Amino acid sequence: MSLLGGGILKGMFETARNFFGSYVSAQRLTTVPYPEERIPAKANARQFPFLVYDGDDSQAGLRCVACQICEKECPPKCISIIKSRDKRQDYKGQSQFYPATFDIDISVCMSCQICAEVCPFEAIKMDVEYELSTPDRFGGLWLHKAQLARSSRYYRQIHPQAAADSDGFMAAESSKARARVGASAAPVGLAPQPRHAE
Amino acid sequence: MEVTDQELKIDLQKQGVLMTSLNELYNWGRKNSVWPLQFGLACCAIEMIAASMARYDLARFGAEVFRPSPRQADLMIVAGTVTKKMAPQVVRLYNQMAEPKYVIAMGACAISGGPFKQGYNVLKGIDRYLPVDVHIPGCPPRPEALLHAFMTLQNKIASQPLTGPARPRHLRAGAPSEFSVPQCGPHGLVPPSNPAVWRPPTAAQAG
Amino acid sequence: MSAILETPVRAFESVSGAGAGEMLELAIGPHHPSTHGVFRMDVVLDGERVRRLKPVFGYLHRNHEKIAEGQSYLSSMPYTDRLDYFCSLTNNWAYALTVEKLAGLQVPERAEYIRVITAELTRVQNHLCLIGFLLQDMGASGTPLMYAFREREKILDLFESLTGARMMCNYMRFGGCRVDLPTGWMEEAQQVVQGLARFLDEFEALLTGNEILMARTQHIGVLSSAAAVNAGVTGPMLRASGVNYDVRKVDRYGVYDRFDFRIPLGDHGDTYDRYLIRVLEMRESLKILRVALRDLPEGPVMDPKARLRGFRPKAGEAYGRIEAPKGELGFHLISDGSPNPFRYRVRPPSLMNLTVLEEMCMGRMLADVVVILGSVDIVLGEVDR
Amino acid sequence: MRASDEAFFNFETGVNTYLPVLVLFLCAAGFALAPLGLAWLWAKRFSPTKPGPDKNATYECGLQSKWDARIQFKSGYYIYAILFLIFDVETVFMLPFAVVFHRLSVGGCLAMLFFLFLFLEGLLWAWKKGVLTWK
Amino acid sequence: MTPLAGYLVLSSLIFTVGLAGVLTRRNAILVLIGIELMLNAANLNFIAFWRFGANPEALTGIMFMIFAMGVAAAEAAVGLAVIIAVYRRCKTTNLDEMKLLKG
Amino acid sequence: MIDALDQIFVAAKHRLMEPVPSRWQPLVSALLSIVPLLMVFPGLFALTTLLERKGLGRIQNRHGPNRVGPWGVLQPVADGLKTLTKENVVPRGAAPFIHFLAPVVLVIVSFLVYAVLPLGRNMVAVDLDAGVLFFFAVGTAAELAVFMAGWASRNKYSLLGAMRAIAQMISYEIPLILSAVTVVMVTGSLSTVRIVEAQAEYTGWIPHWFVMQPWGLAGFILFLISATAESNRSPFDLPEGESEIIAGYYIEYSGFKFALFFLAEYLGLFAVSGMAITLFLGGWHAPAPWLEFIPSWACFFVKLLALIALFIWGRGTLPRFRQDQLMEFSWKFMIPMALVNLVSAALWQLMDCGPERWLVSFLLIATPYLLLGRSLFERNQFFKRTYRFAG
Amino acid sequence: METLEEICFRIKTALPAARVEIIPNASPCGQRSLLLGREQGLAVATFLRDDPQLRLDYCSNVTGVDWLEPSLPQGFVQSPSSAGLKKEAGEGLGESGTGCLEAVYHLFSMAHKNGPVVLRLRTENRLAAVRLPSLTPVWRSCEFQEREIFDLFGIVFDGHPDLRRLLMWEGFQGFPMRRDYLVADDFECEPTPHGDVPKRMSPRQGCAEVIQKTATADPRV
Amino acid sequence: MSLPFVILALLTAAAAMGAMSLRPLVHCVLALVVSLSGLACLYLQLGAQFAGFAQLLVYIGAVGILIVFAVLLTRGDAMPPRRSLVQGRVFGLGVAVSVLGVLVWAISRSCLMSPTLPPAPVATVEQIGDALMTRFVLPLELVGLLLTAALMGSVMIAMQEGEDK
Repeated sequence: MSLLGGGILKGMFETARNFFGSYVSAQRLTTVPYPEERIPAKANARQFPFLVYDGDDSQAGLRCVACQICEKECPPKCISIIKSRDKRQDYKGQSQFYPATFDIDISVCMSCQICAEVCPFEAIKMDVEYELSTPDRFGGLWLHKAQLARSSRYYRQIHPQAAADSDGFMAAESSKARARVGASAAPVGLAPQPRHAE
Repeated sequence: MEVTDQELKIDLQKQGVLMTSLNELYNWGRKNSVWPLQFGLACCAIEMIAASMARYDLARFGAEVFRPSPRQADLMIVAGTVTKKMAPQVVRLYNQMAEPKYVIAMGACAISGGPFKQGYNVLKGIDRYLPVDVHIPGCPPRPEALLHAFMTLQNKIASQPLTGPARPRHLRAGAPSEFSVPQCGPHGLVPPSNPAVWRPPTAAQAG
Repeated sequence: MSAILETPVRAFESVSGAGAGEMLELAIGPHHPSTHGVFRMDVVLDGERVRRLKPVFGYLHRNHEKIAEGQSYLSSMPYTDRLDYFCSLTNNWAYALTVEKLAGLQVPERAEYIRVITAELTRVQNHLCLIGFLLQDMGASGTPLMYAFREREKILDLFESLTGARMMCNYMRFGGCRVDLPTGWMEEAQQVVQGLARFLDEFEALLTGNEILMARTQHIGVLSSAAAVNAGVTGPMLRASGVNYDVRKVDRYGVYDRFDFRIPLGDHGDTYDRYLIRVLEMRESLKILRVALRDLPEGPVMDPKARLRGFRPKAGEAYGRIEAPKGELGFHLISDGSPNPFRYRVRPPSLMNLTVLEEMCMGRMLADVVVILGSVDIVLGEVDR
Repeated sequence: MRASDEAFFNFETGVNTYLPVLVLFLCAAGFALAPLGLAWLWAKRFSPTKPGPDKNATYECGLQSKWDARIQFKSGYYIYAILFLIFDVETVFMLPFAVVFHRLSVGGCLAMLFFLFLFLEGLLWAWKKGVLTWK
Repeated sequence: MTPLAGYLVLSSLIFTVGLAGVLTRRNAILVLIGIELMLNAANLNFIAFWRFGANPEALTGIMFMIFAMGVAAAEAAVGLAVIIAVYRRCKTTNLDEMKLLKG
Repeated sequence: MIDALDQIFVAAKHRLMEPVPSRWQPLVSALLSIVPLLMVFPGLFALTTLLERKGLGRIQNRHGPNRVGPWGVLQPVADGLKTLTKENVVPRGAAPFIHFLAPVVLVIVSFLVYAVLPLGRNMVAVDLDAGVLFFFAVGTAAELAVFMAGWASRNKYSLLGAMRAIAQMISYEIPLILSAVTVVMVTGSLSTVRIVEAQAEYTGWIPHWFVMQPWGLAGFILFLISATAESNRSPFDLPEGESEIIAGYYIEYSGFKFALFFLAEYLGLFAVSGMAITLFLGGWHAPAPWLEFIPSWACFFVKLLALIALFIWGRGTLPRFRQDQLMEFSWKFMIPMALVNLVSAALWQLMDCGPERWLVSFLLIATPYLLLGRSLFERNQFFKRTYRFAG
Repeated sequence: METLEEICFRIKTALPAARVEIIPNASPCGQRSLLLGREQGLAVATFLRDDPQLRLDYCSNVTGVDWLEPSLPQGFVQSPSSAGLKKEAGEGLGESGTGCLEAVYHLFSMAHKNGPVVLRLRTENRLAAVRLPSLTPVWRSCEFQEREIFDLFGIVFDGHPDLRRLLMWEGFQGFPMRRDYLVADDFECEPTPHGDVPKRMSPRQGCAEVIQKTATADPRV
Repeated sequence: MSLPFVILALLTAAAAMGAMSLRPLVHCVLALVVSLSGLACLYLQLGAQFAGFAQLLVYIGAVGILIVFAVLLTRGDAMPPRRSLVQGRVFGLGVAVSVLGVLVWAISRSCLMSPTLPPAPVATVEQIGDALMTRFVLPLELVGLLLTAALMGSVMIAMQEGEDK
């Protein structure tokens, strides 16, 4: 049985320690004053998806081939793709469709990364940008292809490790494809199987 | 309306400097003392709390005074999924706040219903019933995103004129200060949206 | 046993019948600082004493189960994050575990260890926040909550560098985990665990002996073990009532049989027990974490047989459960062989734990109600789904 | 700070003593009312008050308030108020005693001790009766 | 200069108001309030007479007032307790109804 | 020089009074002593809200407001401007006049008690013969004002808050006065100035403050606890208990009326702190003879700030009591202790100087403290617990 | 833990009138279940809880299931049409009355630390005869879950102490977790097509009609 | 007649009338409190400092609160609509007015109208204390006894009824 008030004094001592500690120890002053300083983004950090393009042309260089897997897999269904009618060359040198429109409604997106996970073309990746608040719901948060496109350089910058893996994978794929093209001259559709192969 | 505007212009010319500085002072006071309503709905509320905690410290902006009573709050952070069962309460709370009042729709659910928008009990965006000032996308948005939205709101407040036709809603005598509270009907909310507040783009409907 | 049989099933009386001016009928919530979200209790007060209390649910009913039935198994994974939004990783685990049961998938050893590590970290941060909120409900001006969130941020940093998101981790997959640990994560985690042990001592110095806290919590909201068992109460709340039941020990799911940890049990079943049981559980979790971080084996983190796309388990059903921080979190899945679950059911611990809320609050003061509710540890995302 | 004898206000005895209190009272009232008046003027000139059926309804956690708030209250409070009244009066009697304590005779001390005893008696009785326990 | 009569007139006025209240209002609490007013009117007299009296050094008036205050406090405590007790039984504070319900 | 600084305000006032015609002098004198009060204490209120937010921030490992003006010093100004221009909402069911009157009365009452607080040597608005009594007598009106606020709002929560506020204030009024009575007993005066003057001496470096004596220390602690309760500060902030009754009695107040409640709450806090300083902490006297060069008013305000810091510290640490515990603590611990302390002070006064009286006084206080404290625990069966573990 | 067959046998010896049937489960976890007759459900549940060998004192989970087609519940034999069930939910209305609603109880024993034992109770059909005995008198933990099932599936539990809507508001019509429930269509503007819903952006009356047809009537009445 | 007296007298009398005639009971109580504080100010004006402050402390702080509690406890606030003036009321008012007349007549006839103001007596707390401890010690003890008895009595009354409820 302790003295009445002893526990309170002990607690007061604890808060006093934190009060004075906040002037000397970074452990006890954990604030990161946001607009001036930022917490560096973590290696895997993810916010919203973006479309990767190679080269300089943000539209022509898009890796996306409008396979619509992400559209189907997206849990909240925030991606909407309209496939182009014509085809163009992808990075492997194969003739592919491309998205005529590619919209992501980030007012619906739940940042789950499943689109990036299921994409077989390394075309959609997760950005770390989070300062997107806007008074304009439809104009500011319904992003179109042009707004979504980010260069692969940017991707390498924000996620160096993942980008290196992705580049390696793509290099391997395209060399395989080239080898195959060289071997049989017949174009092999690398378009992935739609998920629910009926 | 025209006449008063004319009058106001004359007024402004007469006391231009005074008026401008009064306007600036007013906006400065409002923007630096935005007290949020202590109001959380779901997941985003936790990030809202996190934003007011030591790491992000909303208090730096003078906004840690979370008031539990709507009478004393300036800002309603709709943080989380607004269900149809909850929507009347949210609107009523907003109505019971004293002017000037602002709304931040935090997170996908509050903006559009987000991942849950296909649900039978989820409101597809609080902006169907309330005039939202700032939308923060994300599920949930990072605390920094809330701070960013907060600063966006501060900028918005700072740019509001005290007089003239462009003055914000709470300064206009005719403009409404409360919005009709939807009712829970047999299948959903009645009405499904408040046309006085919600004007979706027509182009989007076509697409 | 007979005690349970005698537990009367309450006949429902309309709350509005109280009237007559002597009692105060009060709606606590859905907007109230300490209902932990949009929970509502209709209470009838006699002065400040609670004479009747009816919980009202559904203000956060976001149709999780219905949505999941219209989606593939994988697409529901990020939705489970949002059930108990404090503990997304344990939710992930419970769901993954059930699907693995349903489809007969094996999880590699390393993935099991990572699951244990993340789950125990989740448990620690959940309990920390709970205690913070409990103290907030008692009227502390944020300090314990701030300290709790200070430590939580450290754990969230670990989660973020592992999974990419602070809260909604969406990390586990059927047959393993999505990605392996990033470099340097282990060392960081070990540091955090060490710091947590120190922090717990400080936290207890601040709280456990505090006379006001003792007065506010001891003998408040007493729950007998028989009532707890019959009402399906699980988790720390059940153990505070003295029932030795922990799914980690009972089911020995994952690799929990490899760790030596103890189950703290309370003798009174009151709010103080529920508080302190959680502190003790955090200490046990730290013990598990130390061992798990030490023993983490090398290897893959995904079952090579598992498929990300086109996943269609055979027709059948499975009920899987784990010991989530709040209690037994179960998933009941019925598959008809299609890519989408035929029936997807979540067994939320918070909802069951609320069954006994009225009994615990009956005859207590209004101020006790919020504290008792705080000690139940509810998260509305899970209660209402 | 001593009031001069030829005061402007023809106050009677003692009132000059309270002049600062009176001034303080008026100033405090002014201090409280001035900002309210200013706020009223502001509202009048710039930002009109907008009463409405919802806004001016009683707040009850976002729900529509049912039943009147003014209900019959618990007698628990009342018993405390009785105790307080009695003890308050006894404390008032104790003050003059305290002032003269240092030159008190033995008899006076005993008298006061008896008074104190009555106080304590009331308290102990109430304690024993369980009145001091909140019900 | 206020003569003693001024205080006395005020005192009698308050006394009368209290009396009128006691006689006309039917609410028991209001009756008690009236009684308090009457007592206080008497207290004002005590103080006034002390002030204008022959031997103010004796402090008799003040003493009377203080003791009267004590008695009034006791009266208020008991009186209100009785009112509440009666109210509990009869569910009314109206004196007429109390009479009717008395049994 | 030192004296000049010490008396700078008094001298300034006399200087200002010189040209005033003598018939106006009392009024001007009163105004000159009142107006500074009305400027200093609201200013201190603004400062304290900022200090509290920053101090709490530091306790909680964060910065607190720091972006409005340098180090956030303009934060209270912004808050004031905001509340001033905020809409005033009066609920439909409310009694509008009383609803309006309550905060005004509360502010007036909170200001009135400053009349008898000696802020420095020769710096008291009015030195009443019954100053301490005045302080408590006027202070009680705050209870009614709080009740008016809660009742007039016609809100269930506000009514609960008002009932709690009154119950709490009446319970702690008695120990508050009783612990002041001990000082009155020793000094033989109700005048605040005389009480401060009675603590002027020093023994070596130790000042003769009443808090330095056993009964005084006990009285000080009792007074401080009661004062915390009287001014509705944490851990006694039940009337506005956010987590239970949302905002308590001022739940329906918006705009500047709400700000007035805050102002009144803090003014009340300063007032009781000032009274505690006057009664126990030697008022304007410096804590040591070699510190006497510090102006008396500076000493007073430093002590005031120290007490405020203590209140903030307590708020940053402690959870809130429950209504019944709060009442029980007052009636079953505080009041008996205050009575015992009264006897202890009496004995202290009657006994000769020497170690015996220290011993007697100490024992007389410590024994009931231990007994009552233990009985409080045992009656409610509070204890530290041990837990069993299953493997 | 006894096998399901043993439990079945014990029930039949203790309560000869009880109808108990073992439902297979093709999933690798092999959690088979006991289908109880409606009439004896409560008695069997009480027996299961009180029998000293079983002591299934803890009912963990209650799931409501809506079997649209009668063929499905037969031991999870995959029916060829099951995938098509949710293709056009509204169109399957004609035969929807022939299936059944089901409550699945997952029981564990805290005393013996084993389980689960799965109980199933089925209603006669989906529309008219939707009554089941409530097991809340046996396990309090069923209270909210049965209320939820009543709310979302429309099964009426006889003997439940407080059968009201749990999650939806009073006055809500329909039982949204039923498989043929159509969401009231309030997608007025969708920048992006969110799932199937905008495709059925039919006139509102049509939608309401469907809801009317499925299960608007409160079966409690 | 001096200005402060007139103001205080008017305030006190008006508040007293309000206390007796306002509709909501709580308003009556508040008016009573105003009236009693007016009286306290009059005491102060008459030089009875201790009496004035004691009046404030006891009547506003304690009696006022007690009556407020009683009002809330008895739901006296929900008053039935006022009935038309019945005979009893007329009678009561008549009695009151006649009493007032008699009193004022008596005052006006008495020799107290002389405007001479004796020098202000002093009544410091010390003097009151001395008087209480010497000449008035018996009444003091009696009042103490009375108060304790009143405490027990009223608590018993209030409690007893609470138990049989």
